[in-house]
Parts: sequence; structure tokens; C-alpha cells
Amino acid sequence: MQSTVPLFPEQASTIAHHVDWLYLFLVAVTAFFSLLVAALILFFIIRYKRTPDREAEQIHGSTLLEIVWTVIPLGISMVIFVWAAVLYFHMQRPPSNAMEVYGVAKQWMWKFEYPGGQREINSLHVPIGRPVKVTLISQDVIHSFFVPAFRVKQDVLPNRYMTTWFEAKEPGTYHLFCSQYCGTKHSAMIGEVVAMKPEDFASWLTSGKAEGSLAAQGEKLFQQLGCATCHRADSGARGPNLAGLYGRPVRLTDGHVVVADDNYLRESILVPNAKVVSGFQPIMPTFQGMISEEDLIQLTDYIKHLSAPTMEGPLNNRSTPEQIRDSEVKQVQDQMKQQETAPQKTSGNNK
Amino acid sequence: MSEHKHPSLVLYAGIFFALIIGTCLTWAIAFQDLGVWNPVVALTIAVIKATLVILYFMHVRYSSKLTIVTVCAGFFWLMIMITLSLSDYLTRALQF
Amino acid sequence: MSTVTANVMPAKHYLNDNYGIRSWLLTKDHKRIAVLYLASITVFFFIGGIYAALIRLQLLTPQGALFQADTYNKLFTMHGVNMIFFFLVPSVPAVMGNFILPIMIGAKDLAFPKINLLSWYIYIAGACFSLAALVSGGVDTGWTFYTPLSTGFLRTPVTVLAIGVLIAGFSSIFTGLNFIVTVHRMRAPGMTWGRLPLFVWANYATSIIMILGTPVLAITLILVALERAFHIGVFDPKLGGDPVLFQHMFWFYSHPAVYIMILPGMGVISEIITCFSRKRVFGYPFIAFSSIAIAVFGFVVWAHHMFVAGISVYSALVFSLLSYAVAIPSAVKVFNWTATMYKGSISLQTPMLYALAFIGLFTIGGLTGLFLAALGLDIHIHDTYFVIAHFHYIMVGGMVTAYMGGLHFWWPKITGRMYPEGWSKLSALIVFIGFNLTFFPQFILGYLGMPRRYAAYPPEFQVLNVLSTAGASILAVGFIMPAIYFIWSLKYGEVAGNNPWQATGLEWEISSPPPTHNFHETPIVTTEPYHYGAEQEVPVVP
Amino acid sequence: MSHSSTTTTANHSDSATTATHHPALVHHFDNMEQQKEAATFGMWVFLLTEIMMFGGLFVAYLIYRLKYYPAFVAGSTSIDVSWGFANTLVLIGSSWTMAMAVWAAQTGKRKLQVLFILGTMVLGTAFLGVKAKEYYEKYDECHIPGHVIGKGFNAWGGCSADKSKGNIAEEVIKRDHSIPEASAVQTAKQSEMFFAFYFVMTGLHATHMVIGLGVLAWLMWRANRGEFGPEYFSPVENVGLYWHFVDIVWIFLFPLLYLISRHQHAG
Repeated sequence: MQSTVPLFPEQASTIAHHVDWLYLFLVAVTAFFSLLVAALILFFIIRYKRTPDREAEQIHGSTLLEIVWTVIPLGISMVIFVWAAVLYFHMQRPPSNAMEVYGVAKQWMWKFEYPGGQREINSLHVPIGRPVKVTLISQDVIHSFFVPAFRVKQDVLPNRYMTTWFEAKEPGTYHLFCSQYCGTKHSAMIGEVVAMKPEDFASWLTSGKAEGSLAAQGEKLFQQLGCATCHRADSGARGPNLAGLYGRPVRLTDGHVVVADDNYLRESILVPNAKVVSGFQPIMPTFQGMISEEDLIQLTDYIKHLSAPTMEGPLNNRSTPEQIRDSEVKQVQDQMKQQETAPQKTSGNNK
Repeated sequence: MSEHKHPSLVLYAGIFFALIIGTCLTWAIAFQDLGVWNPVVALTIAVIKATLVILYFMHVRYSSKLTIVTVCAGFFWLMIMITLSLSDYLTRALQF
Repeated sequence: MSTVTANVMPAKHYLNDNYGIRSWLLTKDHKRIAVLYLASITVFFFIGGIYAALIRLQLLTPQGALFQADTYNKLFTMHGVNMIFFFLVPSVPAVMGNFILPIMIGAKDLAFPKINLLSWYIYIAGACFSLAALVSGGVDTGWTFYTPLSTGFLRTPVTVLAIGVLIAGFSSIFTGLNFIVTVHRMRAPGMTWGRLPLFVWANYATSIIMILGTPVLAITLILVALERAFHIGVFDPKLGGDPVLFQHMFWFYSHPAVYIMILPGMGVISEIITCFSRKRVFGYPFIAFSSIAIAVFGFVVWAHHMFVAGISVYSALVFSLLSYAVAIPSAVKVFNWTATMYKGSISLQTPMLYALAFIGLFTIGGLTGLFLAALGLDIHIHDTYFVIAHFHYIMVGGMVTAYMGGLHFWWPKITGRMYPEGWSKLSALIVFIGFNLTFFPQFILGYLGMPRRYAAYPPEFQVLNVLSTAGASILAVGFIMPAIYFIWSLKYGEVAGNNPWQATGLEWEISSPPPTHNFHETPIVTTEPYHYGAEQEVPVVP
Repeated sequence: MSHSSTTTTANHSDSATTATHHPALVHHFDNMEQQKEAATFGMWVFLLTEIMMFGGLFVAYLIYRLKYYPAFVAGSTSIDVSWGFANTLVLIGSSWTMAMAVWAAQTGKRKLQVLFILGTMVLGTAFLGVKAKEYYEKYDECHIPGHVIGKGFNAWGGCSADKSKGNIAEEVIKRDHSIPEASAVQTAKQSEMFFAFYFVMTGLHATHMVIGLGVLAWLMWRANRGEFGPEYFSPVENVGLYWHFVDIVWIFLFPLLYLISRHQHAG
């Protein structure tokens, strides 16, 4: 495929060839039916060319044929649907061992941050052979993170974290495009993804100047902003203890259960009264307009890295939010499903 | 179909009073705490009132099937829009 | 009914009934309104075409050959808005539907002639707004008006353009309303639903979409305008709004709208294929109901434009599945048209050339739609040139081709004169070649990863882009030629006679051009449509 | 599936109709019945578009209501329900007078027609008057979303000359004293979204009312000239359909905007 006009982009990620196989299957289907129709048309116009001595034969139709050409396309499209859906679910579910990177998009540039605190602009360095999960947010309009060589694309929304993941296979430099039209310099909002051998990546990481890891910077912010005055581990704390919170289902004052993911943490910092943990007062002030997207990422990463308290034990600790054991997760998810349909009712659980 | 049927004056007045009673009822119930049932009751009464207006004031009760189909199509499409939009919003939080 | 020799123009017809500007601008005759529409959408087709030409010229070189990025952004926005709302949506329904549909069902006019005229004035008002937006600097939102870019970040006259589109939307609502009522209430005696020409079925299905979809676009654009004027926050994430909701509401109209832009074309094809094969249509009820099925299913698939936009995975699954439901009726139509030619008596005159081109190009366009409905694959090709190529195969390869076919087919009916056959065949061929050269490379570009709406691109995409631009210049020639020979034929064209194609259908039983009130006496229909059979003379064209 | 024969024409239209050619019969209809049915059906198809237009707003309202439930409750509770209640009664009254106007046209009572159309217009105007009063109150309390009209959205008091008015944060606290002020102010700020929908929905409804009043005036003029009777009353019927539709929209807007979360106020 090294001709001057390539037909495929490089297959630089582990899913690229899965996508390409599906693509080729669809190309084959398209080619078959297009050529079939074209061949029939050509045959008919030659064979049944109008001549003075022959009349057209009148045919009303055939129910059998109608059924055949309804069922066959239906069958083929169901194959495509299932195949593509399975692939899609695979592409939407980042492996748990994925390395995390944060990306902030703005008109018209990409900023990336590594947990170690390294930052770069319009370029993203990743190791090969290891899944990388990119958590993305926009500061202004909708952008889209698109790396053709990896076959990944994800719109980047303001006010909401979106994630995508990939695992690079070959070292190299690949295009990073913004594929959602985002204003004047949309076509200049391009960057590069540099895939490196793990050892090269490790040395690249250490060579970059970092002012401490994201979590460390987050901790600094946590102290500066005074979060720690309420979010403490002791029983008199006015805010829930955040240790071990990340990724767990949390029960709210209105009885709903939500998962404490990136978006929940973000919302709780910016709009603290939206989803208050059961057993606590909605007293936290909002930080809307006071901290940047990068600060938020640092805080989130800090909270992620707080491991669960073990010494005090969560059982008698009033300030640990009511968490749910793994064994109960399925049950809770069912409950969440049911909740979605019923209108909510809010009221403090006290008085 | 040539002779156009329409409700009697008594029926018009009856519908009018039913609508007034419905309004008062929905107003009074709004101040009672029925939990999750408040919006359900309020909207049920609204649907009943709207149905009365459609059937009698707008003469659908006496109209052709075509009119009935048209009215139903409107609400059917509205339901398509609501259900499929909510299919996104209500399942976003779910894990998969 | 003799051919060739004794054709003379009727003494009195809708064109010479009376004269003067007022007789046109205040007309309530559906045929004259159709001609008004024909003139105005032709203007917009060529304006949109100029934008397209400039877009293709810009992309000749990787860094952009002609314009700054912001000018380019305005070009593709205005190209999209012009072509979609001011050409494609009104093209077949408002021109051919307006002219032919009432005649086909044996009515003297549409049910509401005044509303019909009003719809043209509304269209013109909307067009004026869109031109005003152009004159006052142009708009660079993209035709999709995505928030929050359109609401909070652009200083161009977005509101003016949004109002233009909103107004044009009401024009299509009124056209749709008129068609629905006309088909239900104005059919001639004996014109049962099973005897309706397929063109009428297709326009009826289109009207359903116009009626039910357009108002949602209207309210969405009103919210955008309010957001821009008062910062109410409905779509502004800074104020707690959800920009994805805009996409839901926008595509609730704009996905069905692509069926507004293809169904009437399918109706035209059914008429042409039968006529030039001299055959009954194969599987009449299946073609008729597949139009309705497309109209209905078209409303439940909109979020396949949003698979990477941040909708829930479950929702994406549902919309992907439903998207395949709409592919089936399209496939059924293609197979039925092809089968109609079997054992026919096929004559390759210009309308038939366009119809055959339609079948081929629409098949490719439709099948590439499956790529975009396939979840895992759409992630890669969404918002790339693959999408551009796909929908141009539907919109240009499908609808514009059908429109050209229909225009050639009914031109003798509309004007009473024939176009020059040789020139028109040549132009059809040029359009076909130019079109494929323009848009086929874009499929490859898209899979290679070139995003849409790029004013500049990495150098490795240049070869395909140059091919595409070369194709576009050929395509332009193919569209300029008809404009010239159609105008020429108005004066010099051969007089057509009532039925130059020896076609069936009520429109071919009245004079060309038709008399003002279509029928002197209400016709009574006793046969199915397309009753091509033994008792008619068959013209043999060399 | 019979075989083909040619299409024939016959002298159909003349035989069916024109014994008495009504002056309102347009040339392209065969008879008054066809004309009337086309008109009514056309009106229904138009109302279909109206359903979808308001429908888009209802969907958006529903989604945001789920998202910002406490703020929607607070915003809804801050509206004076008695005016909305009164307006509902007024509009239902106008629907009845409109229905009676159609009845009067069908039965050919000219004076009653004019009277009932006038009554509908009076009630419709009264509705708009109350609406204007409510809008002015919102303006005074700075509950108009955005910062273009008035002094900018302010739901935490101190905007109106009467300092006690328009403080949604205070309302929130009044309902549940345990809620701290910081949280109440957050909820009050979020109620901007509720007011956005309040104004867009009632505004679109009021626009329909204004158009309706214009059409009613034209109708009254025609009714007064005695144009309508048992033979020909489509315009009255169609304007009636439109007016009833506007009434139905309000029947849903009233509970959605004024009532649904009211109970918590009492509790």
C-alpha cells in the first residue's frame, strides 16, 4: 500500500484491522449489488431494445421475488448490524489497565496532560502495546478527537468528560484531526500522535519538565481551595470523605444511586447541590468560574488516587459516603434503571 | 356525510362545565402531596380535558375516520420524538 | 394520435391565457406557480453551484488555493443552505409536483391555490433573508448550525440565515399540506388509491415528512435565534444547557429531510422507467408502500448522525438497528425498477438515461449509507469526506439526476416544445462522468481520514482532491448545457404534441401546454396506471 | 386485476353539482361538500404541524426538568398560581364561546355568531392582559433569563423595588429550613432554565393567541356581513379548530409550568 494514492490509512492500532475487515465486507456488499444492478440494466437495455416487431410483455409482479429481495437485504443488514455493534461496544469500553491521558480542546488547539504532570500542545505521545484511555473535555465549542490511523473518533463536548481509547501497534507519527467543525481555524486544529516503544516513551516522560504529578498538583489545589476543611476522614467532617470514592456507586439524598465517575466529580465541584451524598448537607459553595478545566482535571486525578481508607475502617465512619459493595452493584444498577423512569422527588432527609 | 351532525347546546354546556371542574380539580390536587403521583394526576386530568375539547368542541367525535387518523398521527409522532430522545437521556448514566 | 407530422400548438393554454407581470405574480394556477418555482430554484441551483465550484477550486492545493479559512467556511455553509433548503427540498415537489400532481389525479388545481401561491412568496422571502445573510458578510456555521458554536461564538449574521431557513421551511409545510389534502380530497372519480401514479404516492409520502418534520426544525431555529438574542441558555453549556439536545432536535427534522430530498425523485423514476420500457411497473403496491415506509421509518433513525456525539451507547444501538429498517424499502424500490425493464421495449431517450443513472448512483449512495449506520465503522468515517461522498451520491446522483430526468420528461408538457435530443443525451453523459469523477474519489479520501469542512489538508490527500476538482469542472459543463438548450427550445424546439412519449397517465391526455383549468370535463378513470399495452402506437426512435 | 382500457372522460362535474351554485364555491371544487371537507382536513393537517412545533418544546422542557428538578420546582413555585388558574378558566370560557360561534354559524344565526366571536375575542384579550401582567411581574423581579432584557437574571432577591419579591433562594429555604443559603442560591440560579422555558413556551402560545385574535376580527367582519350559514361555515369552523388547539396547548402548559411541584409549598 505504498503507492502514491493509498486506499487505506495505516493500520496503527489494535482495532484498525477489525474496522477494515468490516469496511471491506461492506465494500464487497456494495460492489456486488451495484454491479448486479448495473449488469442487469445493461443486459436489459441490449436484450430488450425497442424494435418495431416486438411488444413489451406485461408483468404485474411477483410476491415471491418481493419477499426474496426484502429478506436477503434484511439478513445482510442484520449481519452488518451485529458485527458493527460488537465492534462498537469493544471500542467504547476501555480496558481497565489502560494508561490515562487527559485532553483539553479549545479553539483551535489540543492540550494533553499526563498523570505524571507532563503537558504538551497539539501532540500526544503514547507507548505502543499498551491501551491508552483519553479523557477529553472542551473549553468552548464541540470539537472531535480523530486519529484516522487508529480508527478512533470522539466528539469533545464542553461541560462533560468524554472518553475514548486505543492501543497503538507500530511506532510512528500519525495525524490528529479535529473532525467536528469548530469555527474559523477548524482545519488548523490538527496535531500529531507519536507512538513510541515503551522504553522510548518512558524516557520521553522523564525528559519532559513536570511540576509534579497531576495528583500532587491536585492535592495542592485541594488544600489551597480549602476543600480539606470539610472533606476529612473524621466523624465530625461536614463533607463526605473522598478516599476510595472514585468509581464506586454512591447513594444520594434523594435515594438515587450514581457512580462517582469523572463527570460526577466534575459536576460536584462546579454544581455541588446537584447530587448531594446521602447524610450530608448541601453546604458546599460552587467553584464555577473559579477554576480552569486543567485545575479540574488535577483535582479529579487527585481524588482518583486517594485510596480507600483501611485503618479507620469505613463501617463506623460517618463521613464515608454510603458505598456499595461489589456484590450489590448489579442490584443497584437495576435499581438505577428503574429510577430513570420515575419522576424524582427532592427533599432533605431531615427535619 | 352530507348532513353535518353537531353536539346539542346542552352537551356544549356540559363539556364546558366538565372542563371548569377539571381545572378546579387539578388546581386543588396540586396542593396535596401525592409524592410521585402529583405530575401523573395533573397530566391525566390535562389529557382528559384535551380529549373532551378535541372530541366535542373540535367535533372529532362526529368527523370522518381521516380526521381521527390525522389527530392520532400527530400524537403518535410526538411520542416517537419523546421516547427516542429520552432513550438517549435516560440511559446515559447506565454502565455497560 | 399521430406522431412526427401534424403537431401544432394548442390555440389556448395556460401560458397564453393572459399576459403581463401581474398575471404571473398574482396567479393561482398551479402550473404557473410551478414555473415560478422552476425559475427561482434554477437561480439558486446556479448560485449554489458557484459556491461548489469555489470550494473545489480552493481544495486544489493542500494549503488552500484561493481563500482564507473563514471565507471557505462561509462558502460551504452557504453552499449547503442554498442547495438543501432553496433547491433540493423544493425541487421536484414544488416544480414537478406542483405542475403534474393535480393533473395526474384529474384535479383542476391543488386544493388551496392561494396557499400555493403564498408558499412561493414565503420561499422568496426566505431566499431574500439568505441572500441578506450573504450580502452582510456570509455565515460560517455550517448548514447544521451546531451549538454552541452557532449561538455563542460567531459574530456573523447567523440569526438572519436561521430566519431565512425557518421561513423557507413554512413554504415547504404549505406545499406538503396542499399535496396531502389534494390527494385525499381532489381525486377524479375512479382514481382510487391503487390507481394513483407512483409519482403521486412518492409526493404524498414526502408531504407527510414535510408536515411532521419541518415544524421541529422551526422551533429549533427559533431557540437558536433566542439564544443568540437573549442568551437564555437552552443550548449553552455555560448556562447549563445541553448542546447535544440541539443535535437531537435538529436531526429529528434533518434526517427525514433527506427523504424529502429523495422520495420525490424516486417518484419521477417510476414514471420514466415504465414509459421508456413500455411496461407496467413491477410490483406496484410494493413501490407505493415502500414510499410510505421510508417516510415513517425515516423519523426513527435520526441519531445515527450522532454516534460519536456523546449519546448513550444503548441509544446508539437502537438507532443503528432502526437505520437498517429504512434501507430495506429503498432496496425494494431499486429491485422493482430493474425488474420493470425485464422483457420491456426499452428506448434510451434522455429521461431514460437519467433514470438509469439514478438507479446506479442511488444504489451506490444507498449502500454506502449502510457503512454509516454500522456503529463500529461509523466511528471512523463519521464527519469525513466519506459522508460527503455518500450524501452527494444520494442528493446529486439521486435527486438532481431524477430532477433532470423529470425536467426532460415533462418539458414538452410544460412548454409544449421538445428539447434537442442529441445535445441532451450528450449533457446526460457528461453529468454522469463528471459526477462520478467528482465524488467517487471522496469515498477514498474519507476512509483515508480527511475530515469534512477543511479549508486546508495534509499534502497526501492532494491527488484525490485534484481528481475531484477535475470532475467538478466536467459536471459544471453538464449542468450549464441544459440551461442553454432548454431556453433555446422555448422558441426553436419542435412542437411536442399532447403525448410525445406515448405515455399513459392523465397528464398526457390533455394538450401540451395544458389548458388553464387542466380538464374541460372531469375525467373518469377506469384503469390502473401504466396500462402500457397493445392498443397504443409505439414510437421507434432511431 | 383487470386489463387495461383507455381512460374516458365524462360529463361528470355538471351533473353532480351546479343546480344551486353557491357564491363561495371555488372553481376547482365540484361542490360545497368537497370544498368544506378539503378546508377542514387542511386545517387538521396544519394543526398537526402545530403539534410537532410545540412538541419539540415539550421534549426539551421534559429533558431539562429531569436534569434540574429542584430548580424547576423552585421556579414553578415562585409563579403566582392564581393568575394562571384564572387564565385557564378564561381560556376555557373562550373555547366555549368559540364552539358556540361555530354552532351559530351552522344554524345560520348571524347576530349570535357576531356576539360569540366578540365574546371569544374579549376573553382572549383578557387572557393576554393577565399574561402581560404576569410578564411585567417577572420583569420587575428580574426573572427574565439572560442579561439582555431588564437588569439581568436575578433569582436571589433585591432586584424589585419591593425587596421581598422574587427571591427564589429564600423560597427554597422557606420550604426546607435545613438548606443552607449557598445551596439555595445555586438552585435559584439554575431556575434560569425554568424561566427560559416559561417564557419561550408561554411566549409562543401568546403569539398564537395574538394571531388568533387577528383572524377572529376578520371572521367577525365577515360574519357580520352574513357570509356564513348552514351552507358555508368552513372559515368559522377552521378558526374554531385553531382556537381550540391553542386552548389545548394551554391545558398542558398550565400544569407543566404552574402546578406540577406546587404541593411541596404546602408541605
